[in-house]
Amino acid sequence: MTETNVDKDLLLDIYRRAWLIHQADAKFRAMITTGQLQILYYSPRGQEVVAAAMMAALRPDDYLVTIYRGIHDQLAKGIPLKELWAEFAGKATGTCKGKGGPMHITHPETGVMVTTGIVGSGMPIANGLGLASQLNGDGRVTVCCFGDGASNIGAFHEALNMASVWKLPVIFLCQNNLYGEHTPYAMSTGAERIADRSISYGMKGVRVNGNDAAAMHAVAREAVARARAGEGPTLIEAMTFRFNGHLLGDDSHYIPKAEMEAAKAADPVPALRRTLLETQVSEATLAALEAEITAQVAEAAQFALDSPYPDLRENRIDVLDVEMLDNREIAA
Amino acid sequence: MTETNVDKDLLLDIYRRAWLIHQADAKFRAMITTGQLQILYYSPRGQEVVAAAMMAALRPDDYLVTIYRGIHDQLAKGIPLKELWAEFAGKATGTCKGKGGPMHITHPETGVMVTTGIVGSGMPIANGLGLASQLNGDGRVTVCCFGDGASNIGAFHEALNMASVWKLPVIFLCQNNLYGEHTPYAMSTGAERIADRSISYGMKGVRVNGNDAAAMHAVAREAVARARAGEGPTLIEAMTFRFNGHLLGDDSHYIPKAEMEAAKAADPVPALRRTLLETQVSEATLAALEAEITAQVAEAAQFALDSPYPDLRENRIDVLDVEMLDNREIAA
Amino acid sequence: MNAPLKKITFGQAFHMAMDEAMAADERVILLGEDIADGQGGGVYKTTLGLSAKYGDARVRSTPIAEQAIVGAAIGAALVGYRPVAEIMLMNFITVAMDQIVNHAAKLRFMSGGQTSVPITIRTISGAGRGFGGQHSDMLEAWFAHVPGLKIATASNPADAKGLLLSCIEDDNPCIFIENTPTYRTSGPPPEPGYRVPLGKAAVQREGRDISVIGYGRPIADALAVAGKLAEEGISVEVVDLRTIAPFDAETVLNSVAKTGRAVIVHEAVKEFGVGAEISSRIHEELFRDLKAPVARVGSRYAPVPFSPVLEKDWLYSQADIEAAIRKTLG
Amino acid sequence: MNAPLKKITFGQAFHMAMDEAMAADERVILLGEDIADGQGGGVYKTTLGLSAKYGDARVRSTPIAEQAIVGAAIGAALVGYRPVAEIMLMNFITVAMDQIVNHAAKLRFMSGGQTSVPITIRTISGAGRGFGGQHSDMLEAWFAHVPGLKIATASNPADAKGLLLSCIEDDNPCIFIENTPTYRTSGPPPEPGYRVPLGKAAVQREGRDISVIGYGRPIADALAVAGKLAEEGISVEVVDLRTIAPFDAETVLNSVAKTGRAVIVHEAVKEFGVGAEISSRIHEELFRDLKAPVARVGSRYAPVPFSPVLEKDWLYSQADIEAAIRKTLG
Ligand SMILES: Cc1ncc(C[n+]2csc(CCOP(=O)(O)OP(=O)(O)O)c2C)c(N)n1
Ligand SMILES: Cc1ncc(C[n+]2csc(CCOP(=O)(O)OP(=O)(O)O)c2C)c(N)n1
Ligand SMILES: [Mg+2]
Ligand SMILES: [Mg+2]
Repeated sequence: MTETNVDKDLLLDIYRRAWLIHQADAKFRAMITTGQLQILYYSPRGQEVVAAAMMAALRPDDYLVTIYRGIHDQLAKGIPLKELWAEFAGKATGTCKGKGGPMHITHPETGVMVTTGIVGSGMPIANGLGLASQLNGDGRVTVCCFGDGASNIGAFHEALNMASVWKLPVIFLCQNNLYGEHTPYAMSTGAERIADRSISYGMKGVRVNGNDAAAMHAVAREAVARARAGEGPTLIEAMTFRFNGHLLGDDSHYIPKAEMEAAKAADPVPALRRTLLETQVSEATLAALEAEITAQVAEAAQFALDSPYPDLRENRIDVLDVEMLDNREIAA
Repeated sequence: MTETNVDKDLLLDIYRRAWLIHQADAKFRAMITTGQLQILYYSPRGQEVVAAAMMAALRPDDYLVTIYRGIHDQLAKGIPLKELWAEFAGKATGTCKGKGGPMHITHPETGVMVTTGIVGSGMPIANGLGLASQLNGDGRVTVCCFGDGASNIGAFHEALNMASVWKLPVIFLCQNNLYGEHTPYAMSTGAERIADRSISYGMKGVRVNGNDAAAMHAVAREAVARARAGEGPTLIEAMTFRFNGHLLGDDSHYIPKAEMEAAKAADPVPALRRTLLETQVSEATLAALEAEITAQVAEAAQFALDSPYPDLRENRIDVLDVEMLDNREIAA
Repeated sequence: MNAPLKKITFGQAFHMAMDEAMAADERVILLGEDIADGQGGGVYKTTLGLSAKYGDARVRSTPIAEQAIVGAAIGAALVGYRPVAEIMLMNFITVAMDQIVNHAAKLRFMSGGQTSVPITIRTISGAGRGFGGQHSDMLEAWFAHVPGLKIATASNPADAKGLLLSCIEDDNPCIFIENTPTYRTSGPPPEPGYRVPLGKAAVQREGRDISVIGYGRPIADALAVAGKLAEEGISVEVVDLRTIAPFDAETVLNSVAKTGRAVIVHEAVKEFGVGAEISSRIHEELFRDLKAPVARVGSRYAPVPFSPVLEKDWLYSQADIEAAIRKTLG
Repeated sequence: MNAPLKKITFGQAFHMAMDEAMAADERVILLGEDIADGQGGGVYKTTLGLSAKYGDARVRSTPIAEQAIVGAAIGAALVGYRPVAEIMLMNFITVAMDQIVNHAAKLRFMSGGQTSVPITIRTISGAGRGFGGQHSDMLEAWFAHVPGLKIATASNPADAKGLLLSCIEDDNPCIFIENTPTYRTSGPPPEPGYRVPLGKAAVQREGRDISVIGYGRPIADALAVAGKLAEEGISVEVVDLRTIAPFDAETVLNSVAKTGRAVIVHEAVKEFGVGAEISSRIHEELFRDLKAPVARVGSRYAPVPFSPVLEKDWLYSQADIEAAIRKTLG
């Protein structure tokens, strides 16, 4: 059995991260529905605690590879809020100068190395980061986030097998929200449990209730310890749910009502808040922390709106390491 | 436990197929070493019984998808020897008019639908054949052959998962000869047993000694019955060995001597012959059958040598369903 | 019977084509992520209602596994089916290139004509909607370079329907490209039974002074520019390839032989794009007749940027087409 | 010290380049199927001895998993390594297109320059050896159409060494293409320290009457044809691109500006190939100076056939180059 004793400060730290995600998500959705932002938005609402508990087990210099539905992972990992927001708004002050956008967040200073929009493709790259750490002997761990649907694509298989054979310090964190776009788990996935797929690789595999902060953190901590000790990768299947469908605007028509209601009743963020209140954290402490974060979110959103768009020259740099000629000028 | 009682006639049938492969392989190697044929040649020597026992469980109209190392599968499935030989020689009388060559044998009349040179790529296509049979309700089964190394590539994973979710009548026959090119099994494969990978798909998986004709056939028969009954796919891991390295000319330097010697001592073709002699088949019967096959092989080889090369017009047909213009003439 | 529609969108055109093809031929089956009704009938609802009408066996929502999707289509096609496989966005086709290029395109040839692969791969792309670097690429030039494939795309809903039907009915593997930004753009519906023959371009507007040659979305832009320039007395002919490869050299060359000038436009990156082949062919065959070099318009040599200002700058534009025309006219 | 070799093969050149790169820079690592010594040092023995010299940690035999191979290279490159990934044959690159095109090529741009992907992907192909339809394709045109990648190939062993070293040392993702049929062809070795700068073509033979432009194996054919035609008094200039994309337009245009005539040759299928871009650029920029249209030589529009007679007919040839030159000279 995994040791699930987690101390109060740690739980509070996890809650701080989860609340930040929760608030950022609420603000993003508000800005999109009011037309202040026009973007494809994949809400992580419902999956906050998986990310918060996982990233709380990491060092700042550990690496993260994530996907389009990734702001929970990025925020929990510590990416600066303003630059993240500005990137979503396509501004010059964004993490990637507005060139990547929401689906392609990179911020090496906080270890956010790749955000990809291609299902499954982060896993092979995570191996490379792990390989570098192994060669360097620097003890860094790479966490690679992906969904249940992604566990059916070829890259998953190739990457997990290689990671295991090479004993790479990579944690494959499958956030199983039971749907891939509009397709339910059982309709697309032959395995009873994704964690069982670890058998195919001779890898350690664990399924955990990802919405339970203590349990999730314990599993995460163990996987991190294993990776740091050079004992190889872990496949974690964190059970969770997404409350706002695949893309913002999706009405979740394909999800049985009872299933959605049960999931919302088990909403991990208020649940964690209740646990904290039960474990002698005061309402006042929580309220102060929440207010602070809410203010930071508002500030970041404003920063993004106020920031300038990038210069058009950006289209000619970072393509290669030298500036490109203007191909319109060549033509004209 | 799988029922391994196999009757004498069946064993003789398997032996007939295995001997044909054995003789054809010997003749191919002789022709190549003497310069009569100049081709890349992937000898199936050592794997004869896997193919012979598997294909003996099929109907003539069942489908086969195989790989570059595939003549044992094709011959066991019943492909005509002369046309096969002529295709290896690049002649107009070959199965594919010389256009496909050894790595791309197709012969729909005997169910040989695809032979591929891209590791893993046959499996997704086998699903399509199985899907057609399922839609048609024609009870046909598709056997898809591949190696142990191929079980590490993405297409394997995608295809087995889909086959299981859709309950396709496909048998995935992994011929585990313990090496992929020059890389040993354990160096490239995280799973202890490839058969265990079936767990990832909720699929039936079996490991069997593929060199044991009775055991191999029993597993094959069971898988075929399951597929025909609409109960879905099976992953068979047939343990075997290849005696002539990856490609003809490969000196097997990377294989420990003792391993190779042990494998050769367990040579499945003479072993099956001994079993037959023990089960009241006479030496004379076997000798007659062998002589007949040896003569057929010689005849096929001569047919291939005597056949004409294809007309150059072949380069302009079968590209699309109409004849192409000559692009040299366009240029000139 | 419902009253005939006055206008249909591209999306409706695709839907109608698949509906008609499935009604006419039992061998037509659909494969793709989320395409059955239970999953919403596709991300753009292009297949909505078809699984109800033709059954879940023929309209199959798949796992997220593009190699398996294309492979299943190929296998079924080898034994008589006419599968239509949907690859949700064109960038995702990168994971299925082996199946398409090494197998679908080659099996007819490599089998000496014993088998064929009558599949249609529907996929969609196009920049301008803020989808970023991995959801906007136009990769038709890759497939055009692969013998054994046909590549098609339509510039208006009527052609979209007629062209998709032709792809499904064709005995060769076809890549049918749809366009994200114009998915809900509408136009007159075609006559019942209308087909756009593969390999035939259409002159969408006749003109005397210069030929603009393209396909898909830029045709509407070319027509807009042609309309504008007509007011100045510049007569622009607009040639819509419809089949990108193998392309209708005859129609293209006839047009340029008449006008003596040509501009080629596509939304893909200009360098090493489809325009290069068309331009080369025109120069090779009409060198003496050309009054000016053939110009090419395409998008910038960069990944598709996210920021709206950058994306707009990245994409080809009507202004680019107009500038190229004016420059070519001298 | 060993005495310097008088001649080296292409294979030896690649080996020397990797050896020198690994000796000079600890961040250079090699990944690929069967490449370590225990597995024979690669199917062509190009990496033989390197794992003994630099350790199995830096020279890694991989599972058969090209997505994983390229992905591992990309990830390690993001944090400072300079991986050289081997894709055993170019047709197998089809299973790794997503990693190369959606990731390696784009991460620098999409990250706004925060990260870069200094990987080299070595791969090999070329028809003429009876390898058939799935082991012979030249696909460089695909990669040339992808902004963010550099594509290189060498026409002689000295350049092969200097060019591969430049790719490994370059800060961008490079596709380095080797040629199967000429792997054991030899030529003079380069001086120590020799580098072929990326993006620079070389005039391999000077001439006055016509420019033949190509890269890789056909350069030797072009030189042979040039030698033959010189006897008739026809003076052929041979331009070797070396970097296929982004290509050295300046050297190409200078050559054709001088000769007024050009033939482009590559072994890939002619249609929609690299030659189309080069031809278009020449026509666009030198239209008034050209004495004849630029001609293109490539292989046939068909999968690569197996039968030796068909394969020979399929492949471009010296006779094709000669015919194109004569036709262009008029
Ligand atoms: C290769 C590829 N195929 C298809 C898609 C389209 N797509 C985007 S997200 C998604 C569903 C992924 O589901 P899952 O992995 O469960 O992650 P979730 O969105 O539930 O977090 C699909 C099919 C894609 N981005 N990439
Ligand atoms: C995608 C791909 N990668 C690499 C290769 C090169 N290759 C050909 S056979 C082979 C080994 C396959 O081993 P296995 O699957 O065990 O089959 P075996 O040859 O042992 O029968 C490799 C790596 C290939 N053909 N296709
Ligand atoms: Mg999911
Ligand atoms: Mg093997």
